[in-house]
Amino acid sequence: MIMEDKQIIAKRIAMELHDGDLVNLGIGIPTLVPDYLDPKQKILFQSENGVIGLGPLTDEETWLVNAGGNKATIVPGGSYIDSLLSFSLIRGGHIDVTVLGALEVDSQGSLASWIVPGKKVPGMGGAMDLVVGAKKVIIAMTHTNKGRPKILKHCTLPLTAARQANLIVTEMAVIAVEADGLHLLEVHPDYSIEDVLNMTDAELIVKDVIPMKGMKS
Amino acid sequence: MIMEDKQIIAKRIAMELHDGDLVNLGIGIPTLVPDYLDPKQKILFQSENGVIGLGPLTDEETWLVNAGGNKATIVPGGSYIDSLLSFSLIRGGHIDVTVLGALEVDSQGSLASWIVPGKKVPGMGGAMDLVVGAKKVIIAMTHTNKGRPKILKHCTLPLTAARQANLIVTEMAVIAVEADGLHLLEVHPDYSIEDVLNMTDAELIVKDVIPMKGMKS
Amino acid sequence: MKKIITKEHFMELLKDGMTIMVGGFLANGSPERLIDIIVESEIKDLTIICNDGGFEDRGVGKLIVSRQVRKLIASHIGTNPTVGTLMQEGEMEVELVPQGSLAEKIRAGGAGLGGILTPTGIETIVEEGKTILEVQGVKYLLEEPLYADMALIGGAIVDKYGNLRYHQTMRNFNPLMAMASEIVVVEPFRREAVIDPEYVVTPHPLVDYVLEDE
Amino acid sequence: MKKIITKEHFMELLKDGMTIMVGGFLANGSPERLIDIIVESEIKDLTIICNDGGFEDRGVGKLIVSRQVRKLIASHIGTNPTVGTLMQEGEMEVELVPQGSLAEKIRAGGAGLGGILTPTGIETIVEEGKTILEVQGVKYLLEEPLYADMALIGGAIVDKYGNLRYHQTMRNFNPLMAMASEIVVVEPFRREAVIDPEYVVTPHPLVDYVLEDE
Repeated sequence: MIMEDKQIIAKRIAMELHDGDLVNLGIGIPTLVPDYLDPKQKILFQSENGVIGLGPLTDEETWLVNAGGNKATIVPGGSYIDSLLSFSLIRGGHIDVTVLGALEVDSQGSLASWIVPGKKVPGMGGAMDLVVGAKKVIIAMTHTNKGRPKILKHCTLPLTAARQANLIVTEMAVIAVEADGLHLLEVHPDYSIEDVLNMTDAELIVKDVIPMKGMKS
Repeated sequence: MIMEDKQIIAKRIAMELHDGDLVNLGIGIPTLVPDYLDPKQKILFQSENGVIGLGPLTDEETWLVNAGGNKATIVPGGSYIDSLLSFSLIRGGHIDVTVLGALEVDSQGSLASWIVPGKKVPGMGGAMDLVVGAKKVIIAMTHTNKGRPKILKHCTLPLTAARQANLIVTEMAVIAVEADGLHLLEVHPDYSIEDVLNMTDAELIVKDVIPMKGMKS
Repeated sequence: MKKIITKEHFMELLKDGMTIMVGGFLANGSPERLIDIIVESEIKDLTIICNDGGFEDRGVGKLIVSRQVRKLIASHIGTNPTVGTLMQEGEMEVELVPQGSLAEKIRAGGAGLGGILTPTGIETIVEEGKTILEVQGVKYLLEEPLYADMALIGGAIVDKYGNLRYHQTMRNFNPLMAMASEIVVVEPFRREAVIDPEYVVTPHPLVDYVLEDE
Repeated sequence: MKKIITKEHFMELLKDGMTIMVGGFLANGSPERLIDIIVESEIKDLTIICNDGGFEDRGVGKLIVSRQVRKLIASHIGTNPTVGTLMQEGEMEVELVPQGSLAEKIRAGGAGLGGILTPTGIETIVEEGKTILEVQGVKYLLEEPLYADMALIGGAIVDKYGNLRYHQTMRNFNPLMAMASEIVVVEPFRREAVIDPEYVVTPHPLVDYVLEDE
């Protein structure tokens, strides 16, 4: 079965989540991550609109919605909270991992995701708080946009936050943001290290690169 | 029946409370105020440790205590809240009236109630928030301490808050704090205006003084 | 027992130029009937504080489509295309606030605080025009309080005293807004005789009016 | 299911010089068994954050009487004469904080804020050494966040997942402290199979350990 780019990204990110983690998933690609988790894994999802223990989507009658406004469920042991407690948990470092999309990420881990001036102004929603507050920030995005690199030396769009991304997962590569720059950790078997370097504007530190975990060519 | 000083004060203050008021009573004399309310009056009491709708004391087994740590009850429609919401209500102007004791009050309505340096340091507890936040601050205290006036030109003890008292009720008089100073409004029938002036260090504006409401000589 | 308010009485409380907080997250927990009455009232020049711009046919989005809003303070406006259109036409001002900061600003207003210091928005355009303070070596933005003339509360389970709790995720901004407004009007989602004192989320002294049932 | 912690395991977590938040208001809602274990452990030089000094035989007062506390941060110390004695002897430092500011400082620590601006304490000795800011024409004190190594939670109704709600007035500072500490240990007042998602006050991811029953 050929996986689409976004499925590759979601599957690889699922491997970054561990038992006991409290995780916030942004809209878009991140919402596909649970599809690739082992049901036995004890990952708890937080939804910024006020759920601890968000479960799968549903067609049943309910007033429980996720952060995208879609009808969802709550897992046993879950709870409803207000927006204040939700963002106190987020900003206060009580969320272990946040996974969210981005338009641009740069070599310092700064990211842009909420505005394209003059074109699109959806607003930052909860993204600015999430990337500042979560213990680990994973960026889930396609490596390029219409052939243009999205991993840049410096972001050109207004920032969501400065120096907050910890890991970037694309359909081509897994890249860690460290103090000394971006480290290329893994490359998808369909691509070479050179392919990744060609499609990346930022400098990548290349050392001990392995094939992307969980992927077959 | 001869009323004690503190009963006079409590009885007079009870007349300042109105239907629908949310009221916080400090420890000491203020706790006697409910004894003088008509049971038909709809006064709701807030207790800073986390009760909306505090009821009378009880000897029954309970973990509901008032701000003095005494076992108490909750009225129908009441609720338990945490210290954060309790003081958000207090500081946010959601309490209509707070009644509390003081060691000194001055001509600007500044008050001292929580420390006698070198002698007694009980701490401010919730008093500083209450006097700053409540819509109306009523001071319930004896007019003098060992014969020395407690209503001063300027407080000598460390302040609980500056310019926050609105009304001072003692066993001798009812005094309003206005922008132009302290207005003597009512004098207990057992005393003359001169008695009050003699026992008060601060200047009192004397105009249209009436006998203290609800009191007989 | 809180004052039950009729549609007519509620309309009398409405005035041009008011600042109104409206609960809800993408209209989940928004008081749709109260919003419809405002649309019908044709009051204008409103400042609306809400998590987002709702949808064109749901939540505060209806007030935006009816062009009654002069200014919107929200964290997200992507689900209501009319917001973008009116912004570009200069018909409506939009102040975007990070969602956590929006919650804190409303809480600060209700809790008598002069503001809070948040790390959110530092080194982004959100910091423009705001005070920056360093505490214990870290930079924070000062976010100032928000307070409104009126709060419209949805998603509420209301008891006979006017105590509130909230159904599922409709809680969101509703309890915060019930603290931070001069007049608090609740549209019940459901009624309950008496909410257990341990389960009350919004104590009844905060509630001014409860909208009558249809 | 949260980790049940034995008395022995809890003792292993204790270290000299720790900062510990303890829930309770005049010992109502204080975790008496956990406090007794600390007394038994004989760890010393503690910084204790609690609403008050408790009583000599109840609440955090027991730790003060046993001279394990180097510094007490509280709003009220009048019910425990030993506090005054140790203060005068220079054996223990006491930092008095207005109760509402203490609640806000703990919340700020748990919510990732750099502090809050309060009108409480302005023009009193509480403002000494603190930053004063003017916002919208009003002066406020900046109260900085508090964060602890450990929080000891009492008065809690605990479900099998470790979710908490609280019995009557024992709630007080407990939910705030459960947000603002590295390690959160709960002494159950009572157990419940599952707390309804609508009624949970402290969600279980905040809880690290629940003390085993006697």
